[in-house]
Amino acid sequence: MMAHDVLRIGDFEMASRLLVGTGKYATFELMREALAASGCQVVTVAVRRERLTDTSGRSILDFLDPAKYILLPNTAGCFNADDAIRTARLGRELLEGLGNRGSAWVKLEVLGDKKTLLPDPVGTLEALKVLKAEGFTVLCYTSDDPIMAMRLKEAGAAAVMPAGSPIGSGQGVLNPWSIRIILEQLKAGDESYPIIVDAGVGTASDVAIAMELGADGVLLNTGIAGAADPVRMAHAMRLATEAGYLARRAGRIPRKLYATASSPIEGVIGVKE
Amino acid sequence: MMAHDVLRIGDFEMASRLLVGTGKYATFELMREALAASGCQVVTVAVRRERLTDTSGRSILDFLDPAKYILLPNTAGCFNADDAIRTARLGRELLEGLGNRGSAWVKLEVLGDKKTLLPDPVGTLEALKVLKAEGFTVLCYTSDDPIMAMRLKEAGAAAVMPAGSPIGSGQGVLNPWSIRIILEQLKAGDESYPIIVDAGVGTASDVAIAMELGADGVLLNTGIAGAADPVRMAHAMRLATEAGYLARRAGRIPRKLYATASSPIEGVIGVKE
Amino acid sequence: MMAHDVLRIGDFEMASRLLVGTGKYATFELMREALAASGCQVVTVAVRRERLTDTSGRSILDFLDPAKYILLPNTAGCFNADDAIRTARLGRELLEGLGNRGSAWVKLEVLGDKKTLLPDPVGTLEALKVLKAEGFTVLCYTSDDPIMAMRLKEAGAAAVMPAGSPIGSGQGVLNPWSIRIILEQLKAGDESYPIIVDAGVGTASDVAIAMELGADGVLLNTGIAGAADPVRMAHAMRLATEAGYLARRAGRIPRKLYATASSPIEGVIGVKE
Amino acid sequence: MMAHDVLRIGDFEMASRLLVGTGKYATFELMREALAASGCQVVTVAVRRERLTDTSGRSILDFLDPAKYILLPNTAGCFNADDAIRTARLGRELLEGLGNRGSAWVKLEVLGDKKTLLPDPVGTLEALKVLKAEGFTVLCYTSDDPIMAMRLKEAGAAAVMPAGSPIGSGQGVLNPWSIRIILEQLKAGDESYPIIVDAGVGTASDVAIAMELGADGVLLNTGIAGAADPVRMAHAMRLATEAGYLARRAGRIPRKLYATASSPIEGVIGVKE
Amino acid sequence: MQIHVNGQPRQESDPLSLAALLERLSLESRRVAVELNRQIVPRARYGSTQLAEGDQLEIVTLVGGG
Amino acid sequence: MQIHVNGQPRQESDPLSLAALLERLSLESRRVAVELNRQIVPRARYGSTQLAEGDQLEIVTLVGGG
Amino acid sequence: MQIHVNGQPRQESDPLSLAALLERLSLESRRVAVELNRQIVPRARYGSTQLAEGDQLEIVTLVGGG
Amino acid sequence: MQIHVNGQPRQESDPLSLAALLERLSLESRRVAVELNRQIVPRARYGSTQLAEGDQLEIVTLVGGG
Repeated sequence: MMAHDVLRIGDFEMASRLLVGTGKYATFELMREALAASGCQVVTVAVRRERLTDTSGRSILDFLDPAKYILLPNTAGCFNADDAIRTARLGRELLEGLGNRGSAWVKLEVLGDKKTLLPDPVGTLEALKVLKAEGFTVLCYTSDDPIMAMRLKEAGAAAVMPAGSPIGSGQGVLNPWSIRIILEQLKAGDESYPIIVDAGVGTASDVAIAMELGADGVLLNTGIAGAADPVRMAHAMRLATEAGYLARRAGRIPRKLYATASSPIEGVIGVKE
Repeated sequence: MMAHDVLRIGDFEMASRLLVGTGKYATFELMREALAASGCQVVTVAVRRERLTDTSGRSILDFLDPAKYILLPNTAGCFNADDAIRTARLGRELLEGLGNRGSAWVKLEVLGDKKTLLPDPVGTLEALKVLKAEGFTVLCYTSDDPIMAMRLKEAGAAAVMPAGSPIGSGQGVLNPWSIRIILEQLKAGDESYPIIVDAGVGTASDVAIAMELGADGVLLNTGIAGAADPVRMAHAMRLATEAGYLARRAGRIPRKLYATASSPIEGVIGVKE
Repeated sequence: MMAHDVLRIGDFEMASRLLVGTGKYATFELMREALAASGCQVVTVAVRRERLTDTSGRSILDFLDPAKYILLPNTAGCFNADDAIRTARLGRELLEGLGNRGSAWVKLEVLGDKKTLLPDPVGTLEALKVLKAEGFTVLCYTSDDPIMAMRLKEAGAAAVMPAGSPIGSGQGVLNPWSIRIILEQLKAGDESYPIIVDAGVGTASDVAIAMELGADGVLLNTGIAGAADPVRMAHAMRLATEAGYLARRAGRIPRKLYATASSPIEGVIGVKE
Repeated sequence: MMAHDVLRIGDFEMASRLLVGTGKYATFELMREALAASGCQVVTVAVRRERLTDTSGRSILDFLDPAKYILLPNTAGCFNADDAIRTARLGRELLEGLGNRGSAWVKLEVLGDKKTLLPDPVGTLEALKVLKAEGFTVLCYTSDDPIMAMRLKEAGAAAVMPAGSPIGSGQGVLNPWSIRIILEQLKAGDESYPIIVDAGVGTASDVAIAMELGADGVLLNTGIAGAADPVRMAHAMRLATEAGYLARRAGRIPRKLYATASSPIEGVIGVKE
Repeated sequence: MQIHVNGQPRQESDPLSLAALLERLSLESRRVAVELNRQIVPRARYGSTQLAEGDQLEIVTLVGGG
Repeated sequence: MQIHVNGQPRQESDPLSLAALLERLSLESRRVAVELNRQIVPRARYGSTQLAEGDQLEIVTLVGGG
Repeated sequence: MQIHVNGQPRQESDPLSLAALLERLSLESRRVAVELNRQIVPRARYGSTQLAEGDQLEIVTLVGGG
Repeated sequence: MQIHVNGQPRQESDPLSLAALLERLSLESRRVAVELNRQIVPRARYGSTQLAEGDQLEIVTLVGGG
C-alpha cells in the first residue's frame, strides 16, 4: 500500500518504518518471534568481545535470517569517540565476513554518562567525521537538542536519531516541541532527510505520537523486549507505527477548546420552526 | 486473531472496538469508503425531521449495508430528558421498520449546553431510567466525572461512554486520571463492564492512549470526517485501536527517570578486565 | 495593596484569596502558626460528634482567634444530601453560639465515594436547594464538570468550588481546560461570580496555575498540613496566590514555538554594515 | 528573611534569586520601575556598537543605579565563539570604565541559529575555555541537554543556565525531566553548584515550577518586558520565585491518584457506632 | 383543516389518513417514524389513522450523526 | 431510661434535662450543638428540654477540617 | 585617510588620535569600549593612540539585553 | 610468550598464528573480527599473521543490542 513510501537512509531502503533492537530478550527464540511480529526489516546489533570461556555455542546470528533482515551494527557502550570508531570498524569487518550488506552503515552512539546513557554531543560529532571519511553511512543517535542535530546533519550524518527520552526509560517523547523544531529545521528544503526517533519509547501511543510529529521512523528495543508479552507488544508497535504515519498524512482536525457538533443541529424534534 | 476478544454491550457483540459516527462527511460515498477503511461494525446515526421540501431523495440508508453494520441511533441535539426519550423511541421505531437489530439500543445524549455540548448529568440520569424501563439497551454519553459514571452504571446503563474532551474538539483524552478512576471504579469486580471513550478524539495516538488506559472501545466521528483525508485517517484509527488494545494487554515497561541499557554493558572493547 | 481587589462571596469580603483548612495538623500550635503564615482570613472547620470520653479538653476554637478568622463550616464526610443538610444546620447552630459570623455560610460537600471523595452531583444539587431556601450562603464543592458547575450556579450557589484533582491527591489542576470552560461559562456577563479552586493542590505552582487560569481564589488543606514544613509551605502558598493573581492581571506574553530575541539583533560587532 | 540563603556564583552573592534582563522595555523609565518591582539585584545588559548618528543622548546607564544593581554583561547576538569572546572582553572593558564590579563576570551565549536562538554547544564550550583562562567568571547559557551541561561545568563554568524553552517563547519549562537530571547530576556531591533556569519563562507559575524543581534561580526578560503590565508582572515574578523556593524546601506532599480526607472520617452524625 | 408537521402549519382537506399524508409528501413509510400528538404511531396503523384539526405531527428519518 | 447519644446507648435516670446531661458529660454548652430526634434544640431551651425514653441525641462540636 | 568605524567607512584628516575621534563623534569615553584592529585599547591610551589609514575600529557601549 | 586477549593476559607457546589461536579458542573465524594492537586484521590474513610477545588482541562478535 505504501510501496511509494519506502524510507531511504543513504543507499538503504526499507518498507517498514519501525527499526528494532535485539537486546534483552529472555531467549533468542522469543526475540525471533517478536521481530517477526514487529514487521521490521532493520535490526540493530552490538559488537562485543567474544567470551573466551563457557560459550553457550549459540549465536544470535543463527536467529536472524539474513534474507529477511538488514543488520545495523551500533557502537553502544562506547563513552569516547575513539572506542566508537574502533567498534564501528570491527562491526563492518564482522558484517563483511558474513556477507551482510549492513557492513556499509553504523548506528553511532558516543555516550556521555553511564546513568543517563545520553549522547555526548562533542564526541559524537568527532567520531561522525572520521567514520564519514571512511565511507560509512552513519546514523547518529543524539539528544533532542535541535542545534546539535543540525550540526550532525551538516557534518554528513545520513540520518539523525534524536532520543525521545533516556534509553529504556519508557517515557516516550518528553519534549515534542524539540522534536518538532528538529523536524522543521533539518527538513527545511530537504523534506526527505531522515529523522528517526530513537530510544525512550514505552508503549504504542509513544510510537504513534513520534510518527504524527513527522518522524520518518522509530527505533526501539526495551519497549518490546521488556514488555510482559514481547510478541504482542511488537505487534502493537508495528500497528502504531503505521497508524501514526497514516494519521500524519491524513491531516488531523485542529485542536479547539470548545465543541463542534458531529450530528446536525437543525431538525431536532419538538422545535417550532 | 482476537475472536475470543469480542466486545459485548448488552446482547450486542462486536469484533471491532472502534465505533464510528456518520455525520459531517462531504458525500455519502466518502462516508461509505471511510467506514470501510475504519473496519467498524457499529455506526451511529441521528434522528431528524424529514425535510418536507426539496429532498435530494438520497438517503444515508442507501450507503449503510445492513448486513455489514449495526446501526446505533443517538439522541444528539436533545437538551432535556423528554426530547431525548422521544427521540430514542422514534429511533427504535425507524430501525424496527428497517428490520435493523439496532432498534434494541440507543446512544443516550442529553446535552447541557450548546457551546460545550457536554452532557447534563441530571437529565441523562432521568432519561436513562425511563428508557431502561422501556427495555432499551442504553449506552450513556457522559463527562469524565467518575461519580456520575458510577451513578449511570448503577441506574442500568449497558455501557458508560465518558468524553475524552468536548465533541469535535480534537483534544483527545484531556484527563487520563479521571478515565483511569472511572475504569478502576466501574470495573471493580466487574471486569467486562464496557467503558467506551466517546468524543474529543483528534488523531490516532489519542485512540491508542484511550485503549492503553483500559477502555473497551472508542467512538469517534469528527476525527475521521473532519480530516483532510478521511479514508486514510479511518485506516489510521483502526490500526491505533488495535495497537492500543494489544499494548494494554502486552504489559508495558514502567516509566523511569533514568536509562537502562538495551545493549550489554560488559564486553566493550578497550577495557582491562 | 489590593484593597480594591477584595474577594466577595455573598456578604463576605476577604482581602486574601487563599482559604485554608484546619485538618490534619500535628498540633493545634502548628496549625495556628501555619494559618498565620498563610495570611488567610477564612478557615474551614468540620462538624463532628463530641467525644464523650477522654476528651483532651483542648478545643480547636482556642487556637482560632475569632477577631482574625472567619470560620467556614463544611459538611465533609457526608455521603448523602440529608446528612449534609443536618450537618450544615448544626454548624450554623455552633457558630451562632460562638457569635461567629461564619454561621451565615457553609461549604457544601456531598461526597459520592469514599475512595475518591469526589462530589455527588445529584446529592449536592439537592442539598443546595434546601440550604439555599433556609437562607444559607452556600459554597459548593464540585467536580470540574462544567455543566454541573453551571447547574449549581443556577440553583443559587454563592460560589462554585471545582476540584483541581481529588482531595489530598496533590495532583494540582489536572484538567485546566475544564477549569477554563467553567470560568468562561459561569463568568459570562457576570465577571465577579466567584469560582474557587478547591482540593488537589500539592505545591505553590499548583496555586499559581489556578489563579492564572482566572480563579478568584484557592482553598487547600493537605498541601500545607501534610508538607514536611507546614509553616514554610503556608508562606509559599500565600506568595503563590498573589503571584498567580498578579500574573493573571499583568497580561502574560503569548506562547510560541520559536524564539524572540530579548537583546537587540542589530549592532553586533564584527558585521559589515 | 533568607539571609542565610544567599545565592553564590563565583565571588558574587545575591539575596534575590531572580535575575532580570533589561531589553525590550517601551521606555527606560518603565524598565526602571519593573526592575524595582522584581526585587532583583542582578540585571543583564548587552554590548552593542554605538550609534554614530542621531543618538538620543539617553543611556540605559542613567537608569540603572550602580549602588543597587550588579550588571551582568551578556554576549547575546553572537553566533560563533570568536565574536562571543571579543564581546565579553569589550563588556569587561566597559564595566571597568564604569567602576562596576560586574566587569568580573559574563553571561556567555553562543547561539546556533537565528530562528531558535538556541545555544551552539560546541561554540559555547570553546568560548568558555578561553574566557575562563582570561579570568572571567562565566555563566553559561545552554540547552537542557544534561551531558552538555556537565561538560560546561567540567570546563569551569561558574554556573550553568539551561533554557526552559526558546528565548522569549513563553513556554516555560518544556522538559522538567531534563532539568531534574541536570540538577541531580551537576549537584551530586556539590549541592551548592548554581543552576539557573534561563529563557522561556512566560508567567509566574513557570518560575515557581523551575524553583520547585530545585533550580538556584531564574533569569528572564521577555516574560516581564513583554507583558501588558510589566511592573505588575515583575512583582508576580518576584513572589513566584520566593514561593517556588520556599515550596521546594517545605517538602511537598506526594502525588497520588486517589484522595485522602482532610476532615476526620470518624464522628460524622447519623452513624450507629 | 390545519395541522402542524415538523413544527410548521399546513392546510389539508380532510378526511386525510396518515398514510395519505405521507404519500402526498412522497415519503416512503418504511423510512420514517411518526409521532402524532407526542404518541408514536405504529407503522401498521398509518392507513387507519385519520388526522384531525390541530394535530401535531413529527415525521422523522435517520441522518448522519456521531 | 435508655437514650442514644451520638449513636451509643446510655442509661440515665430521669427526669433529666438536656442541660443536665451536658453538665454530666462535662460539655460546655457554648461549644456544642444538639440535635434531639433530628431536630436542633436552640441553646436557650437546653434547660427546659426534658429527655425521654428512646430519645436520639446528636451532640456535635467543631473540629479541624478542610 | 579612510578608516572603518563599526563596519562603516569614514574619511578623516590625519593625524587623528582615538580621543579626538571620540570627541568628534561626541562619545563619552567613560561609556564606550574600543577595539582597534581587533585589539582592545585601554581607556588610558585613547589620547596617545594615533589612527592610521585602513584602521578597523569597533566602538561599543551597553544597551538593554536579556 | 604472553599476549593479551580481550584485556586478559594469556601464556601461549610461539610460534602461533592468529588462525591457530582462534582454533585453540574454538572460535569460528567467519563470526569474529580481530584487532591486533589496535589495527584490524583482514580475515584473509589470519593464517599469515604471527603473534608476538606483548601483542594486544581484541576478538569480537555480534550480540543483541539496541
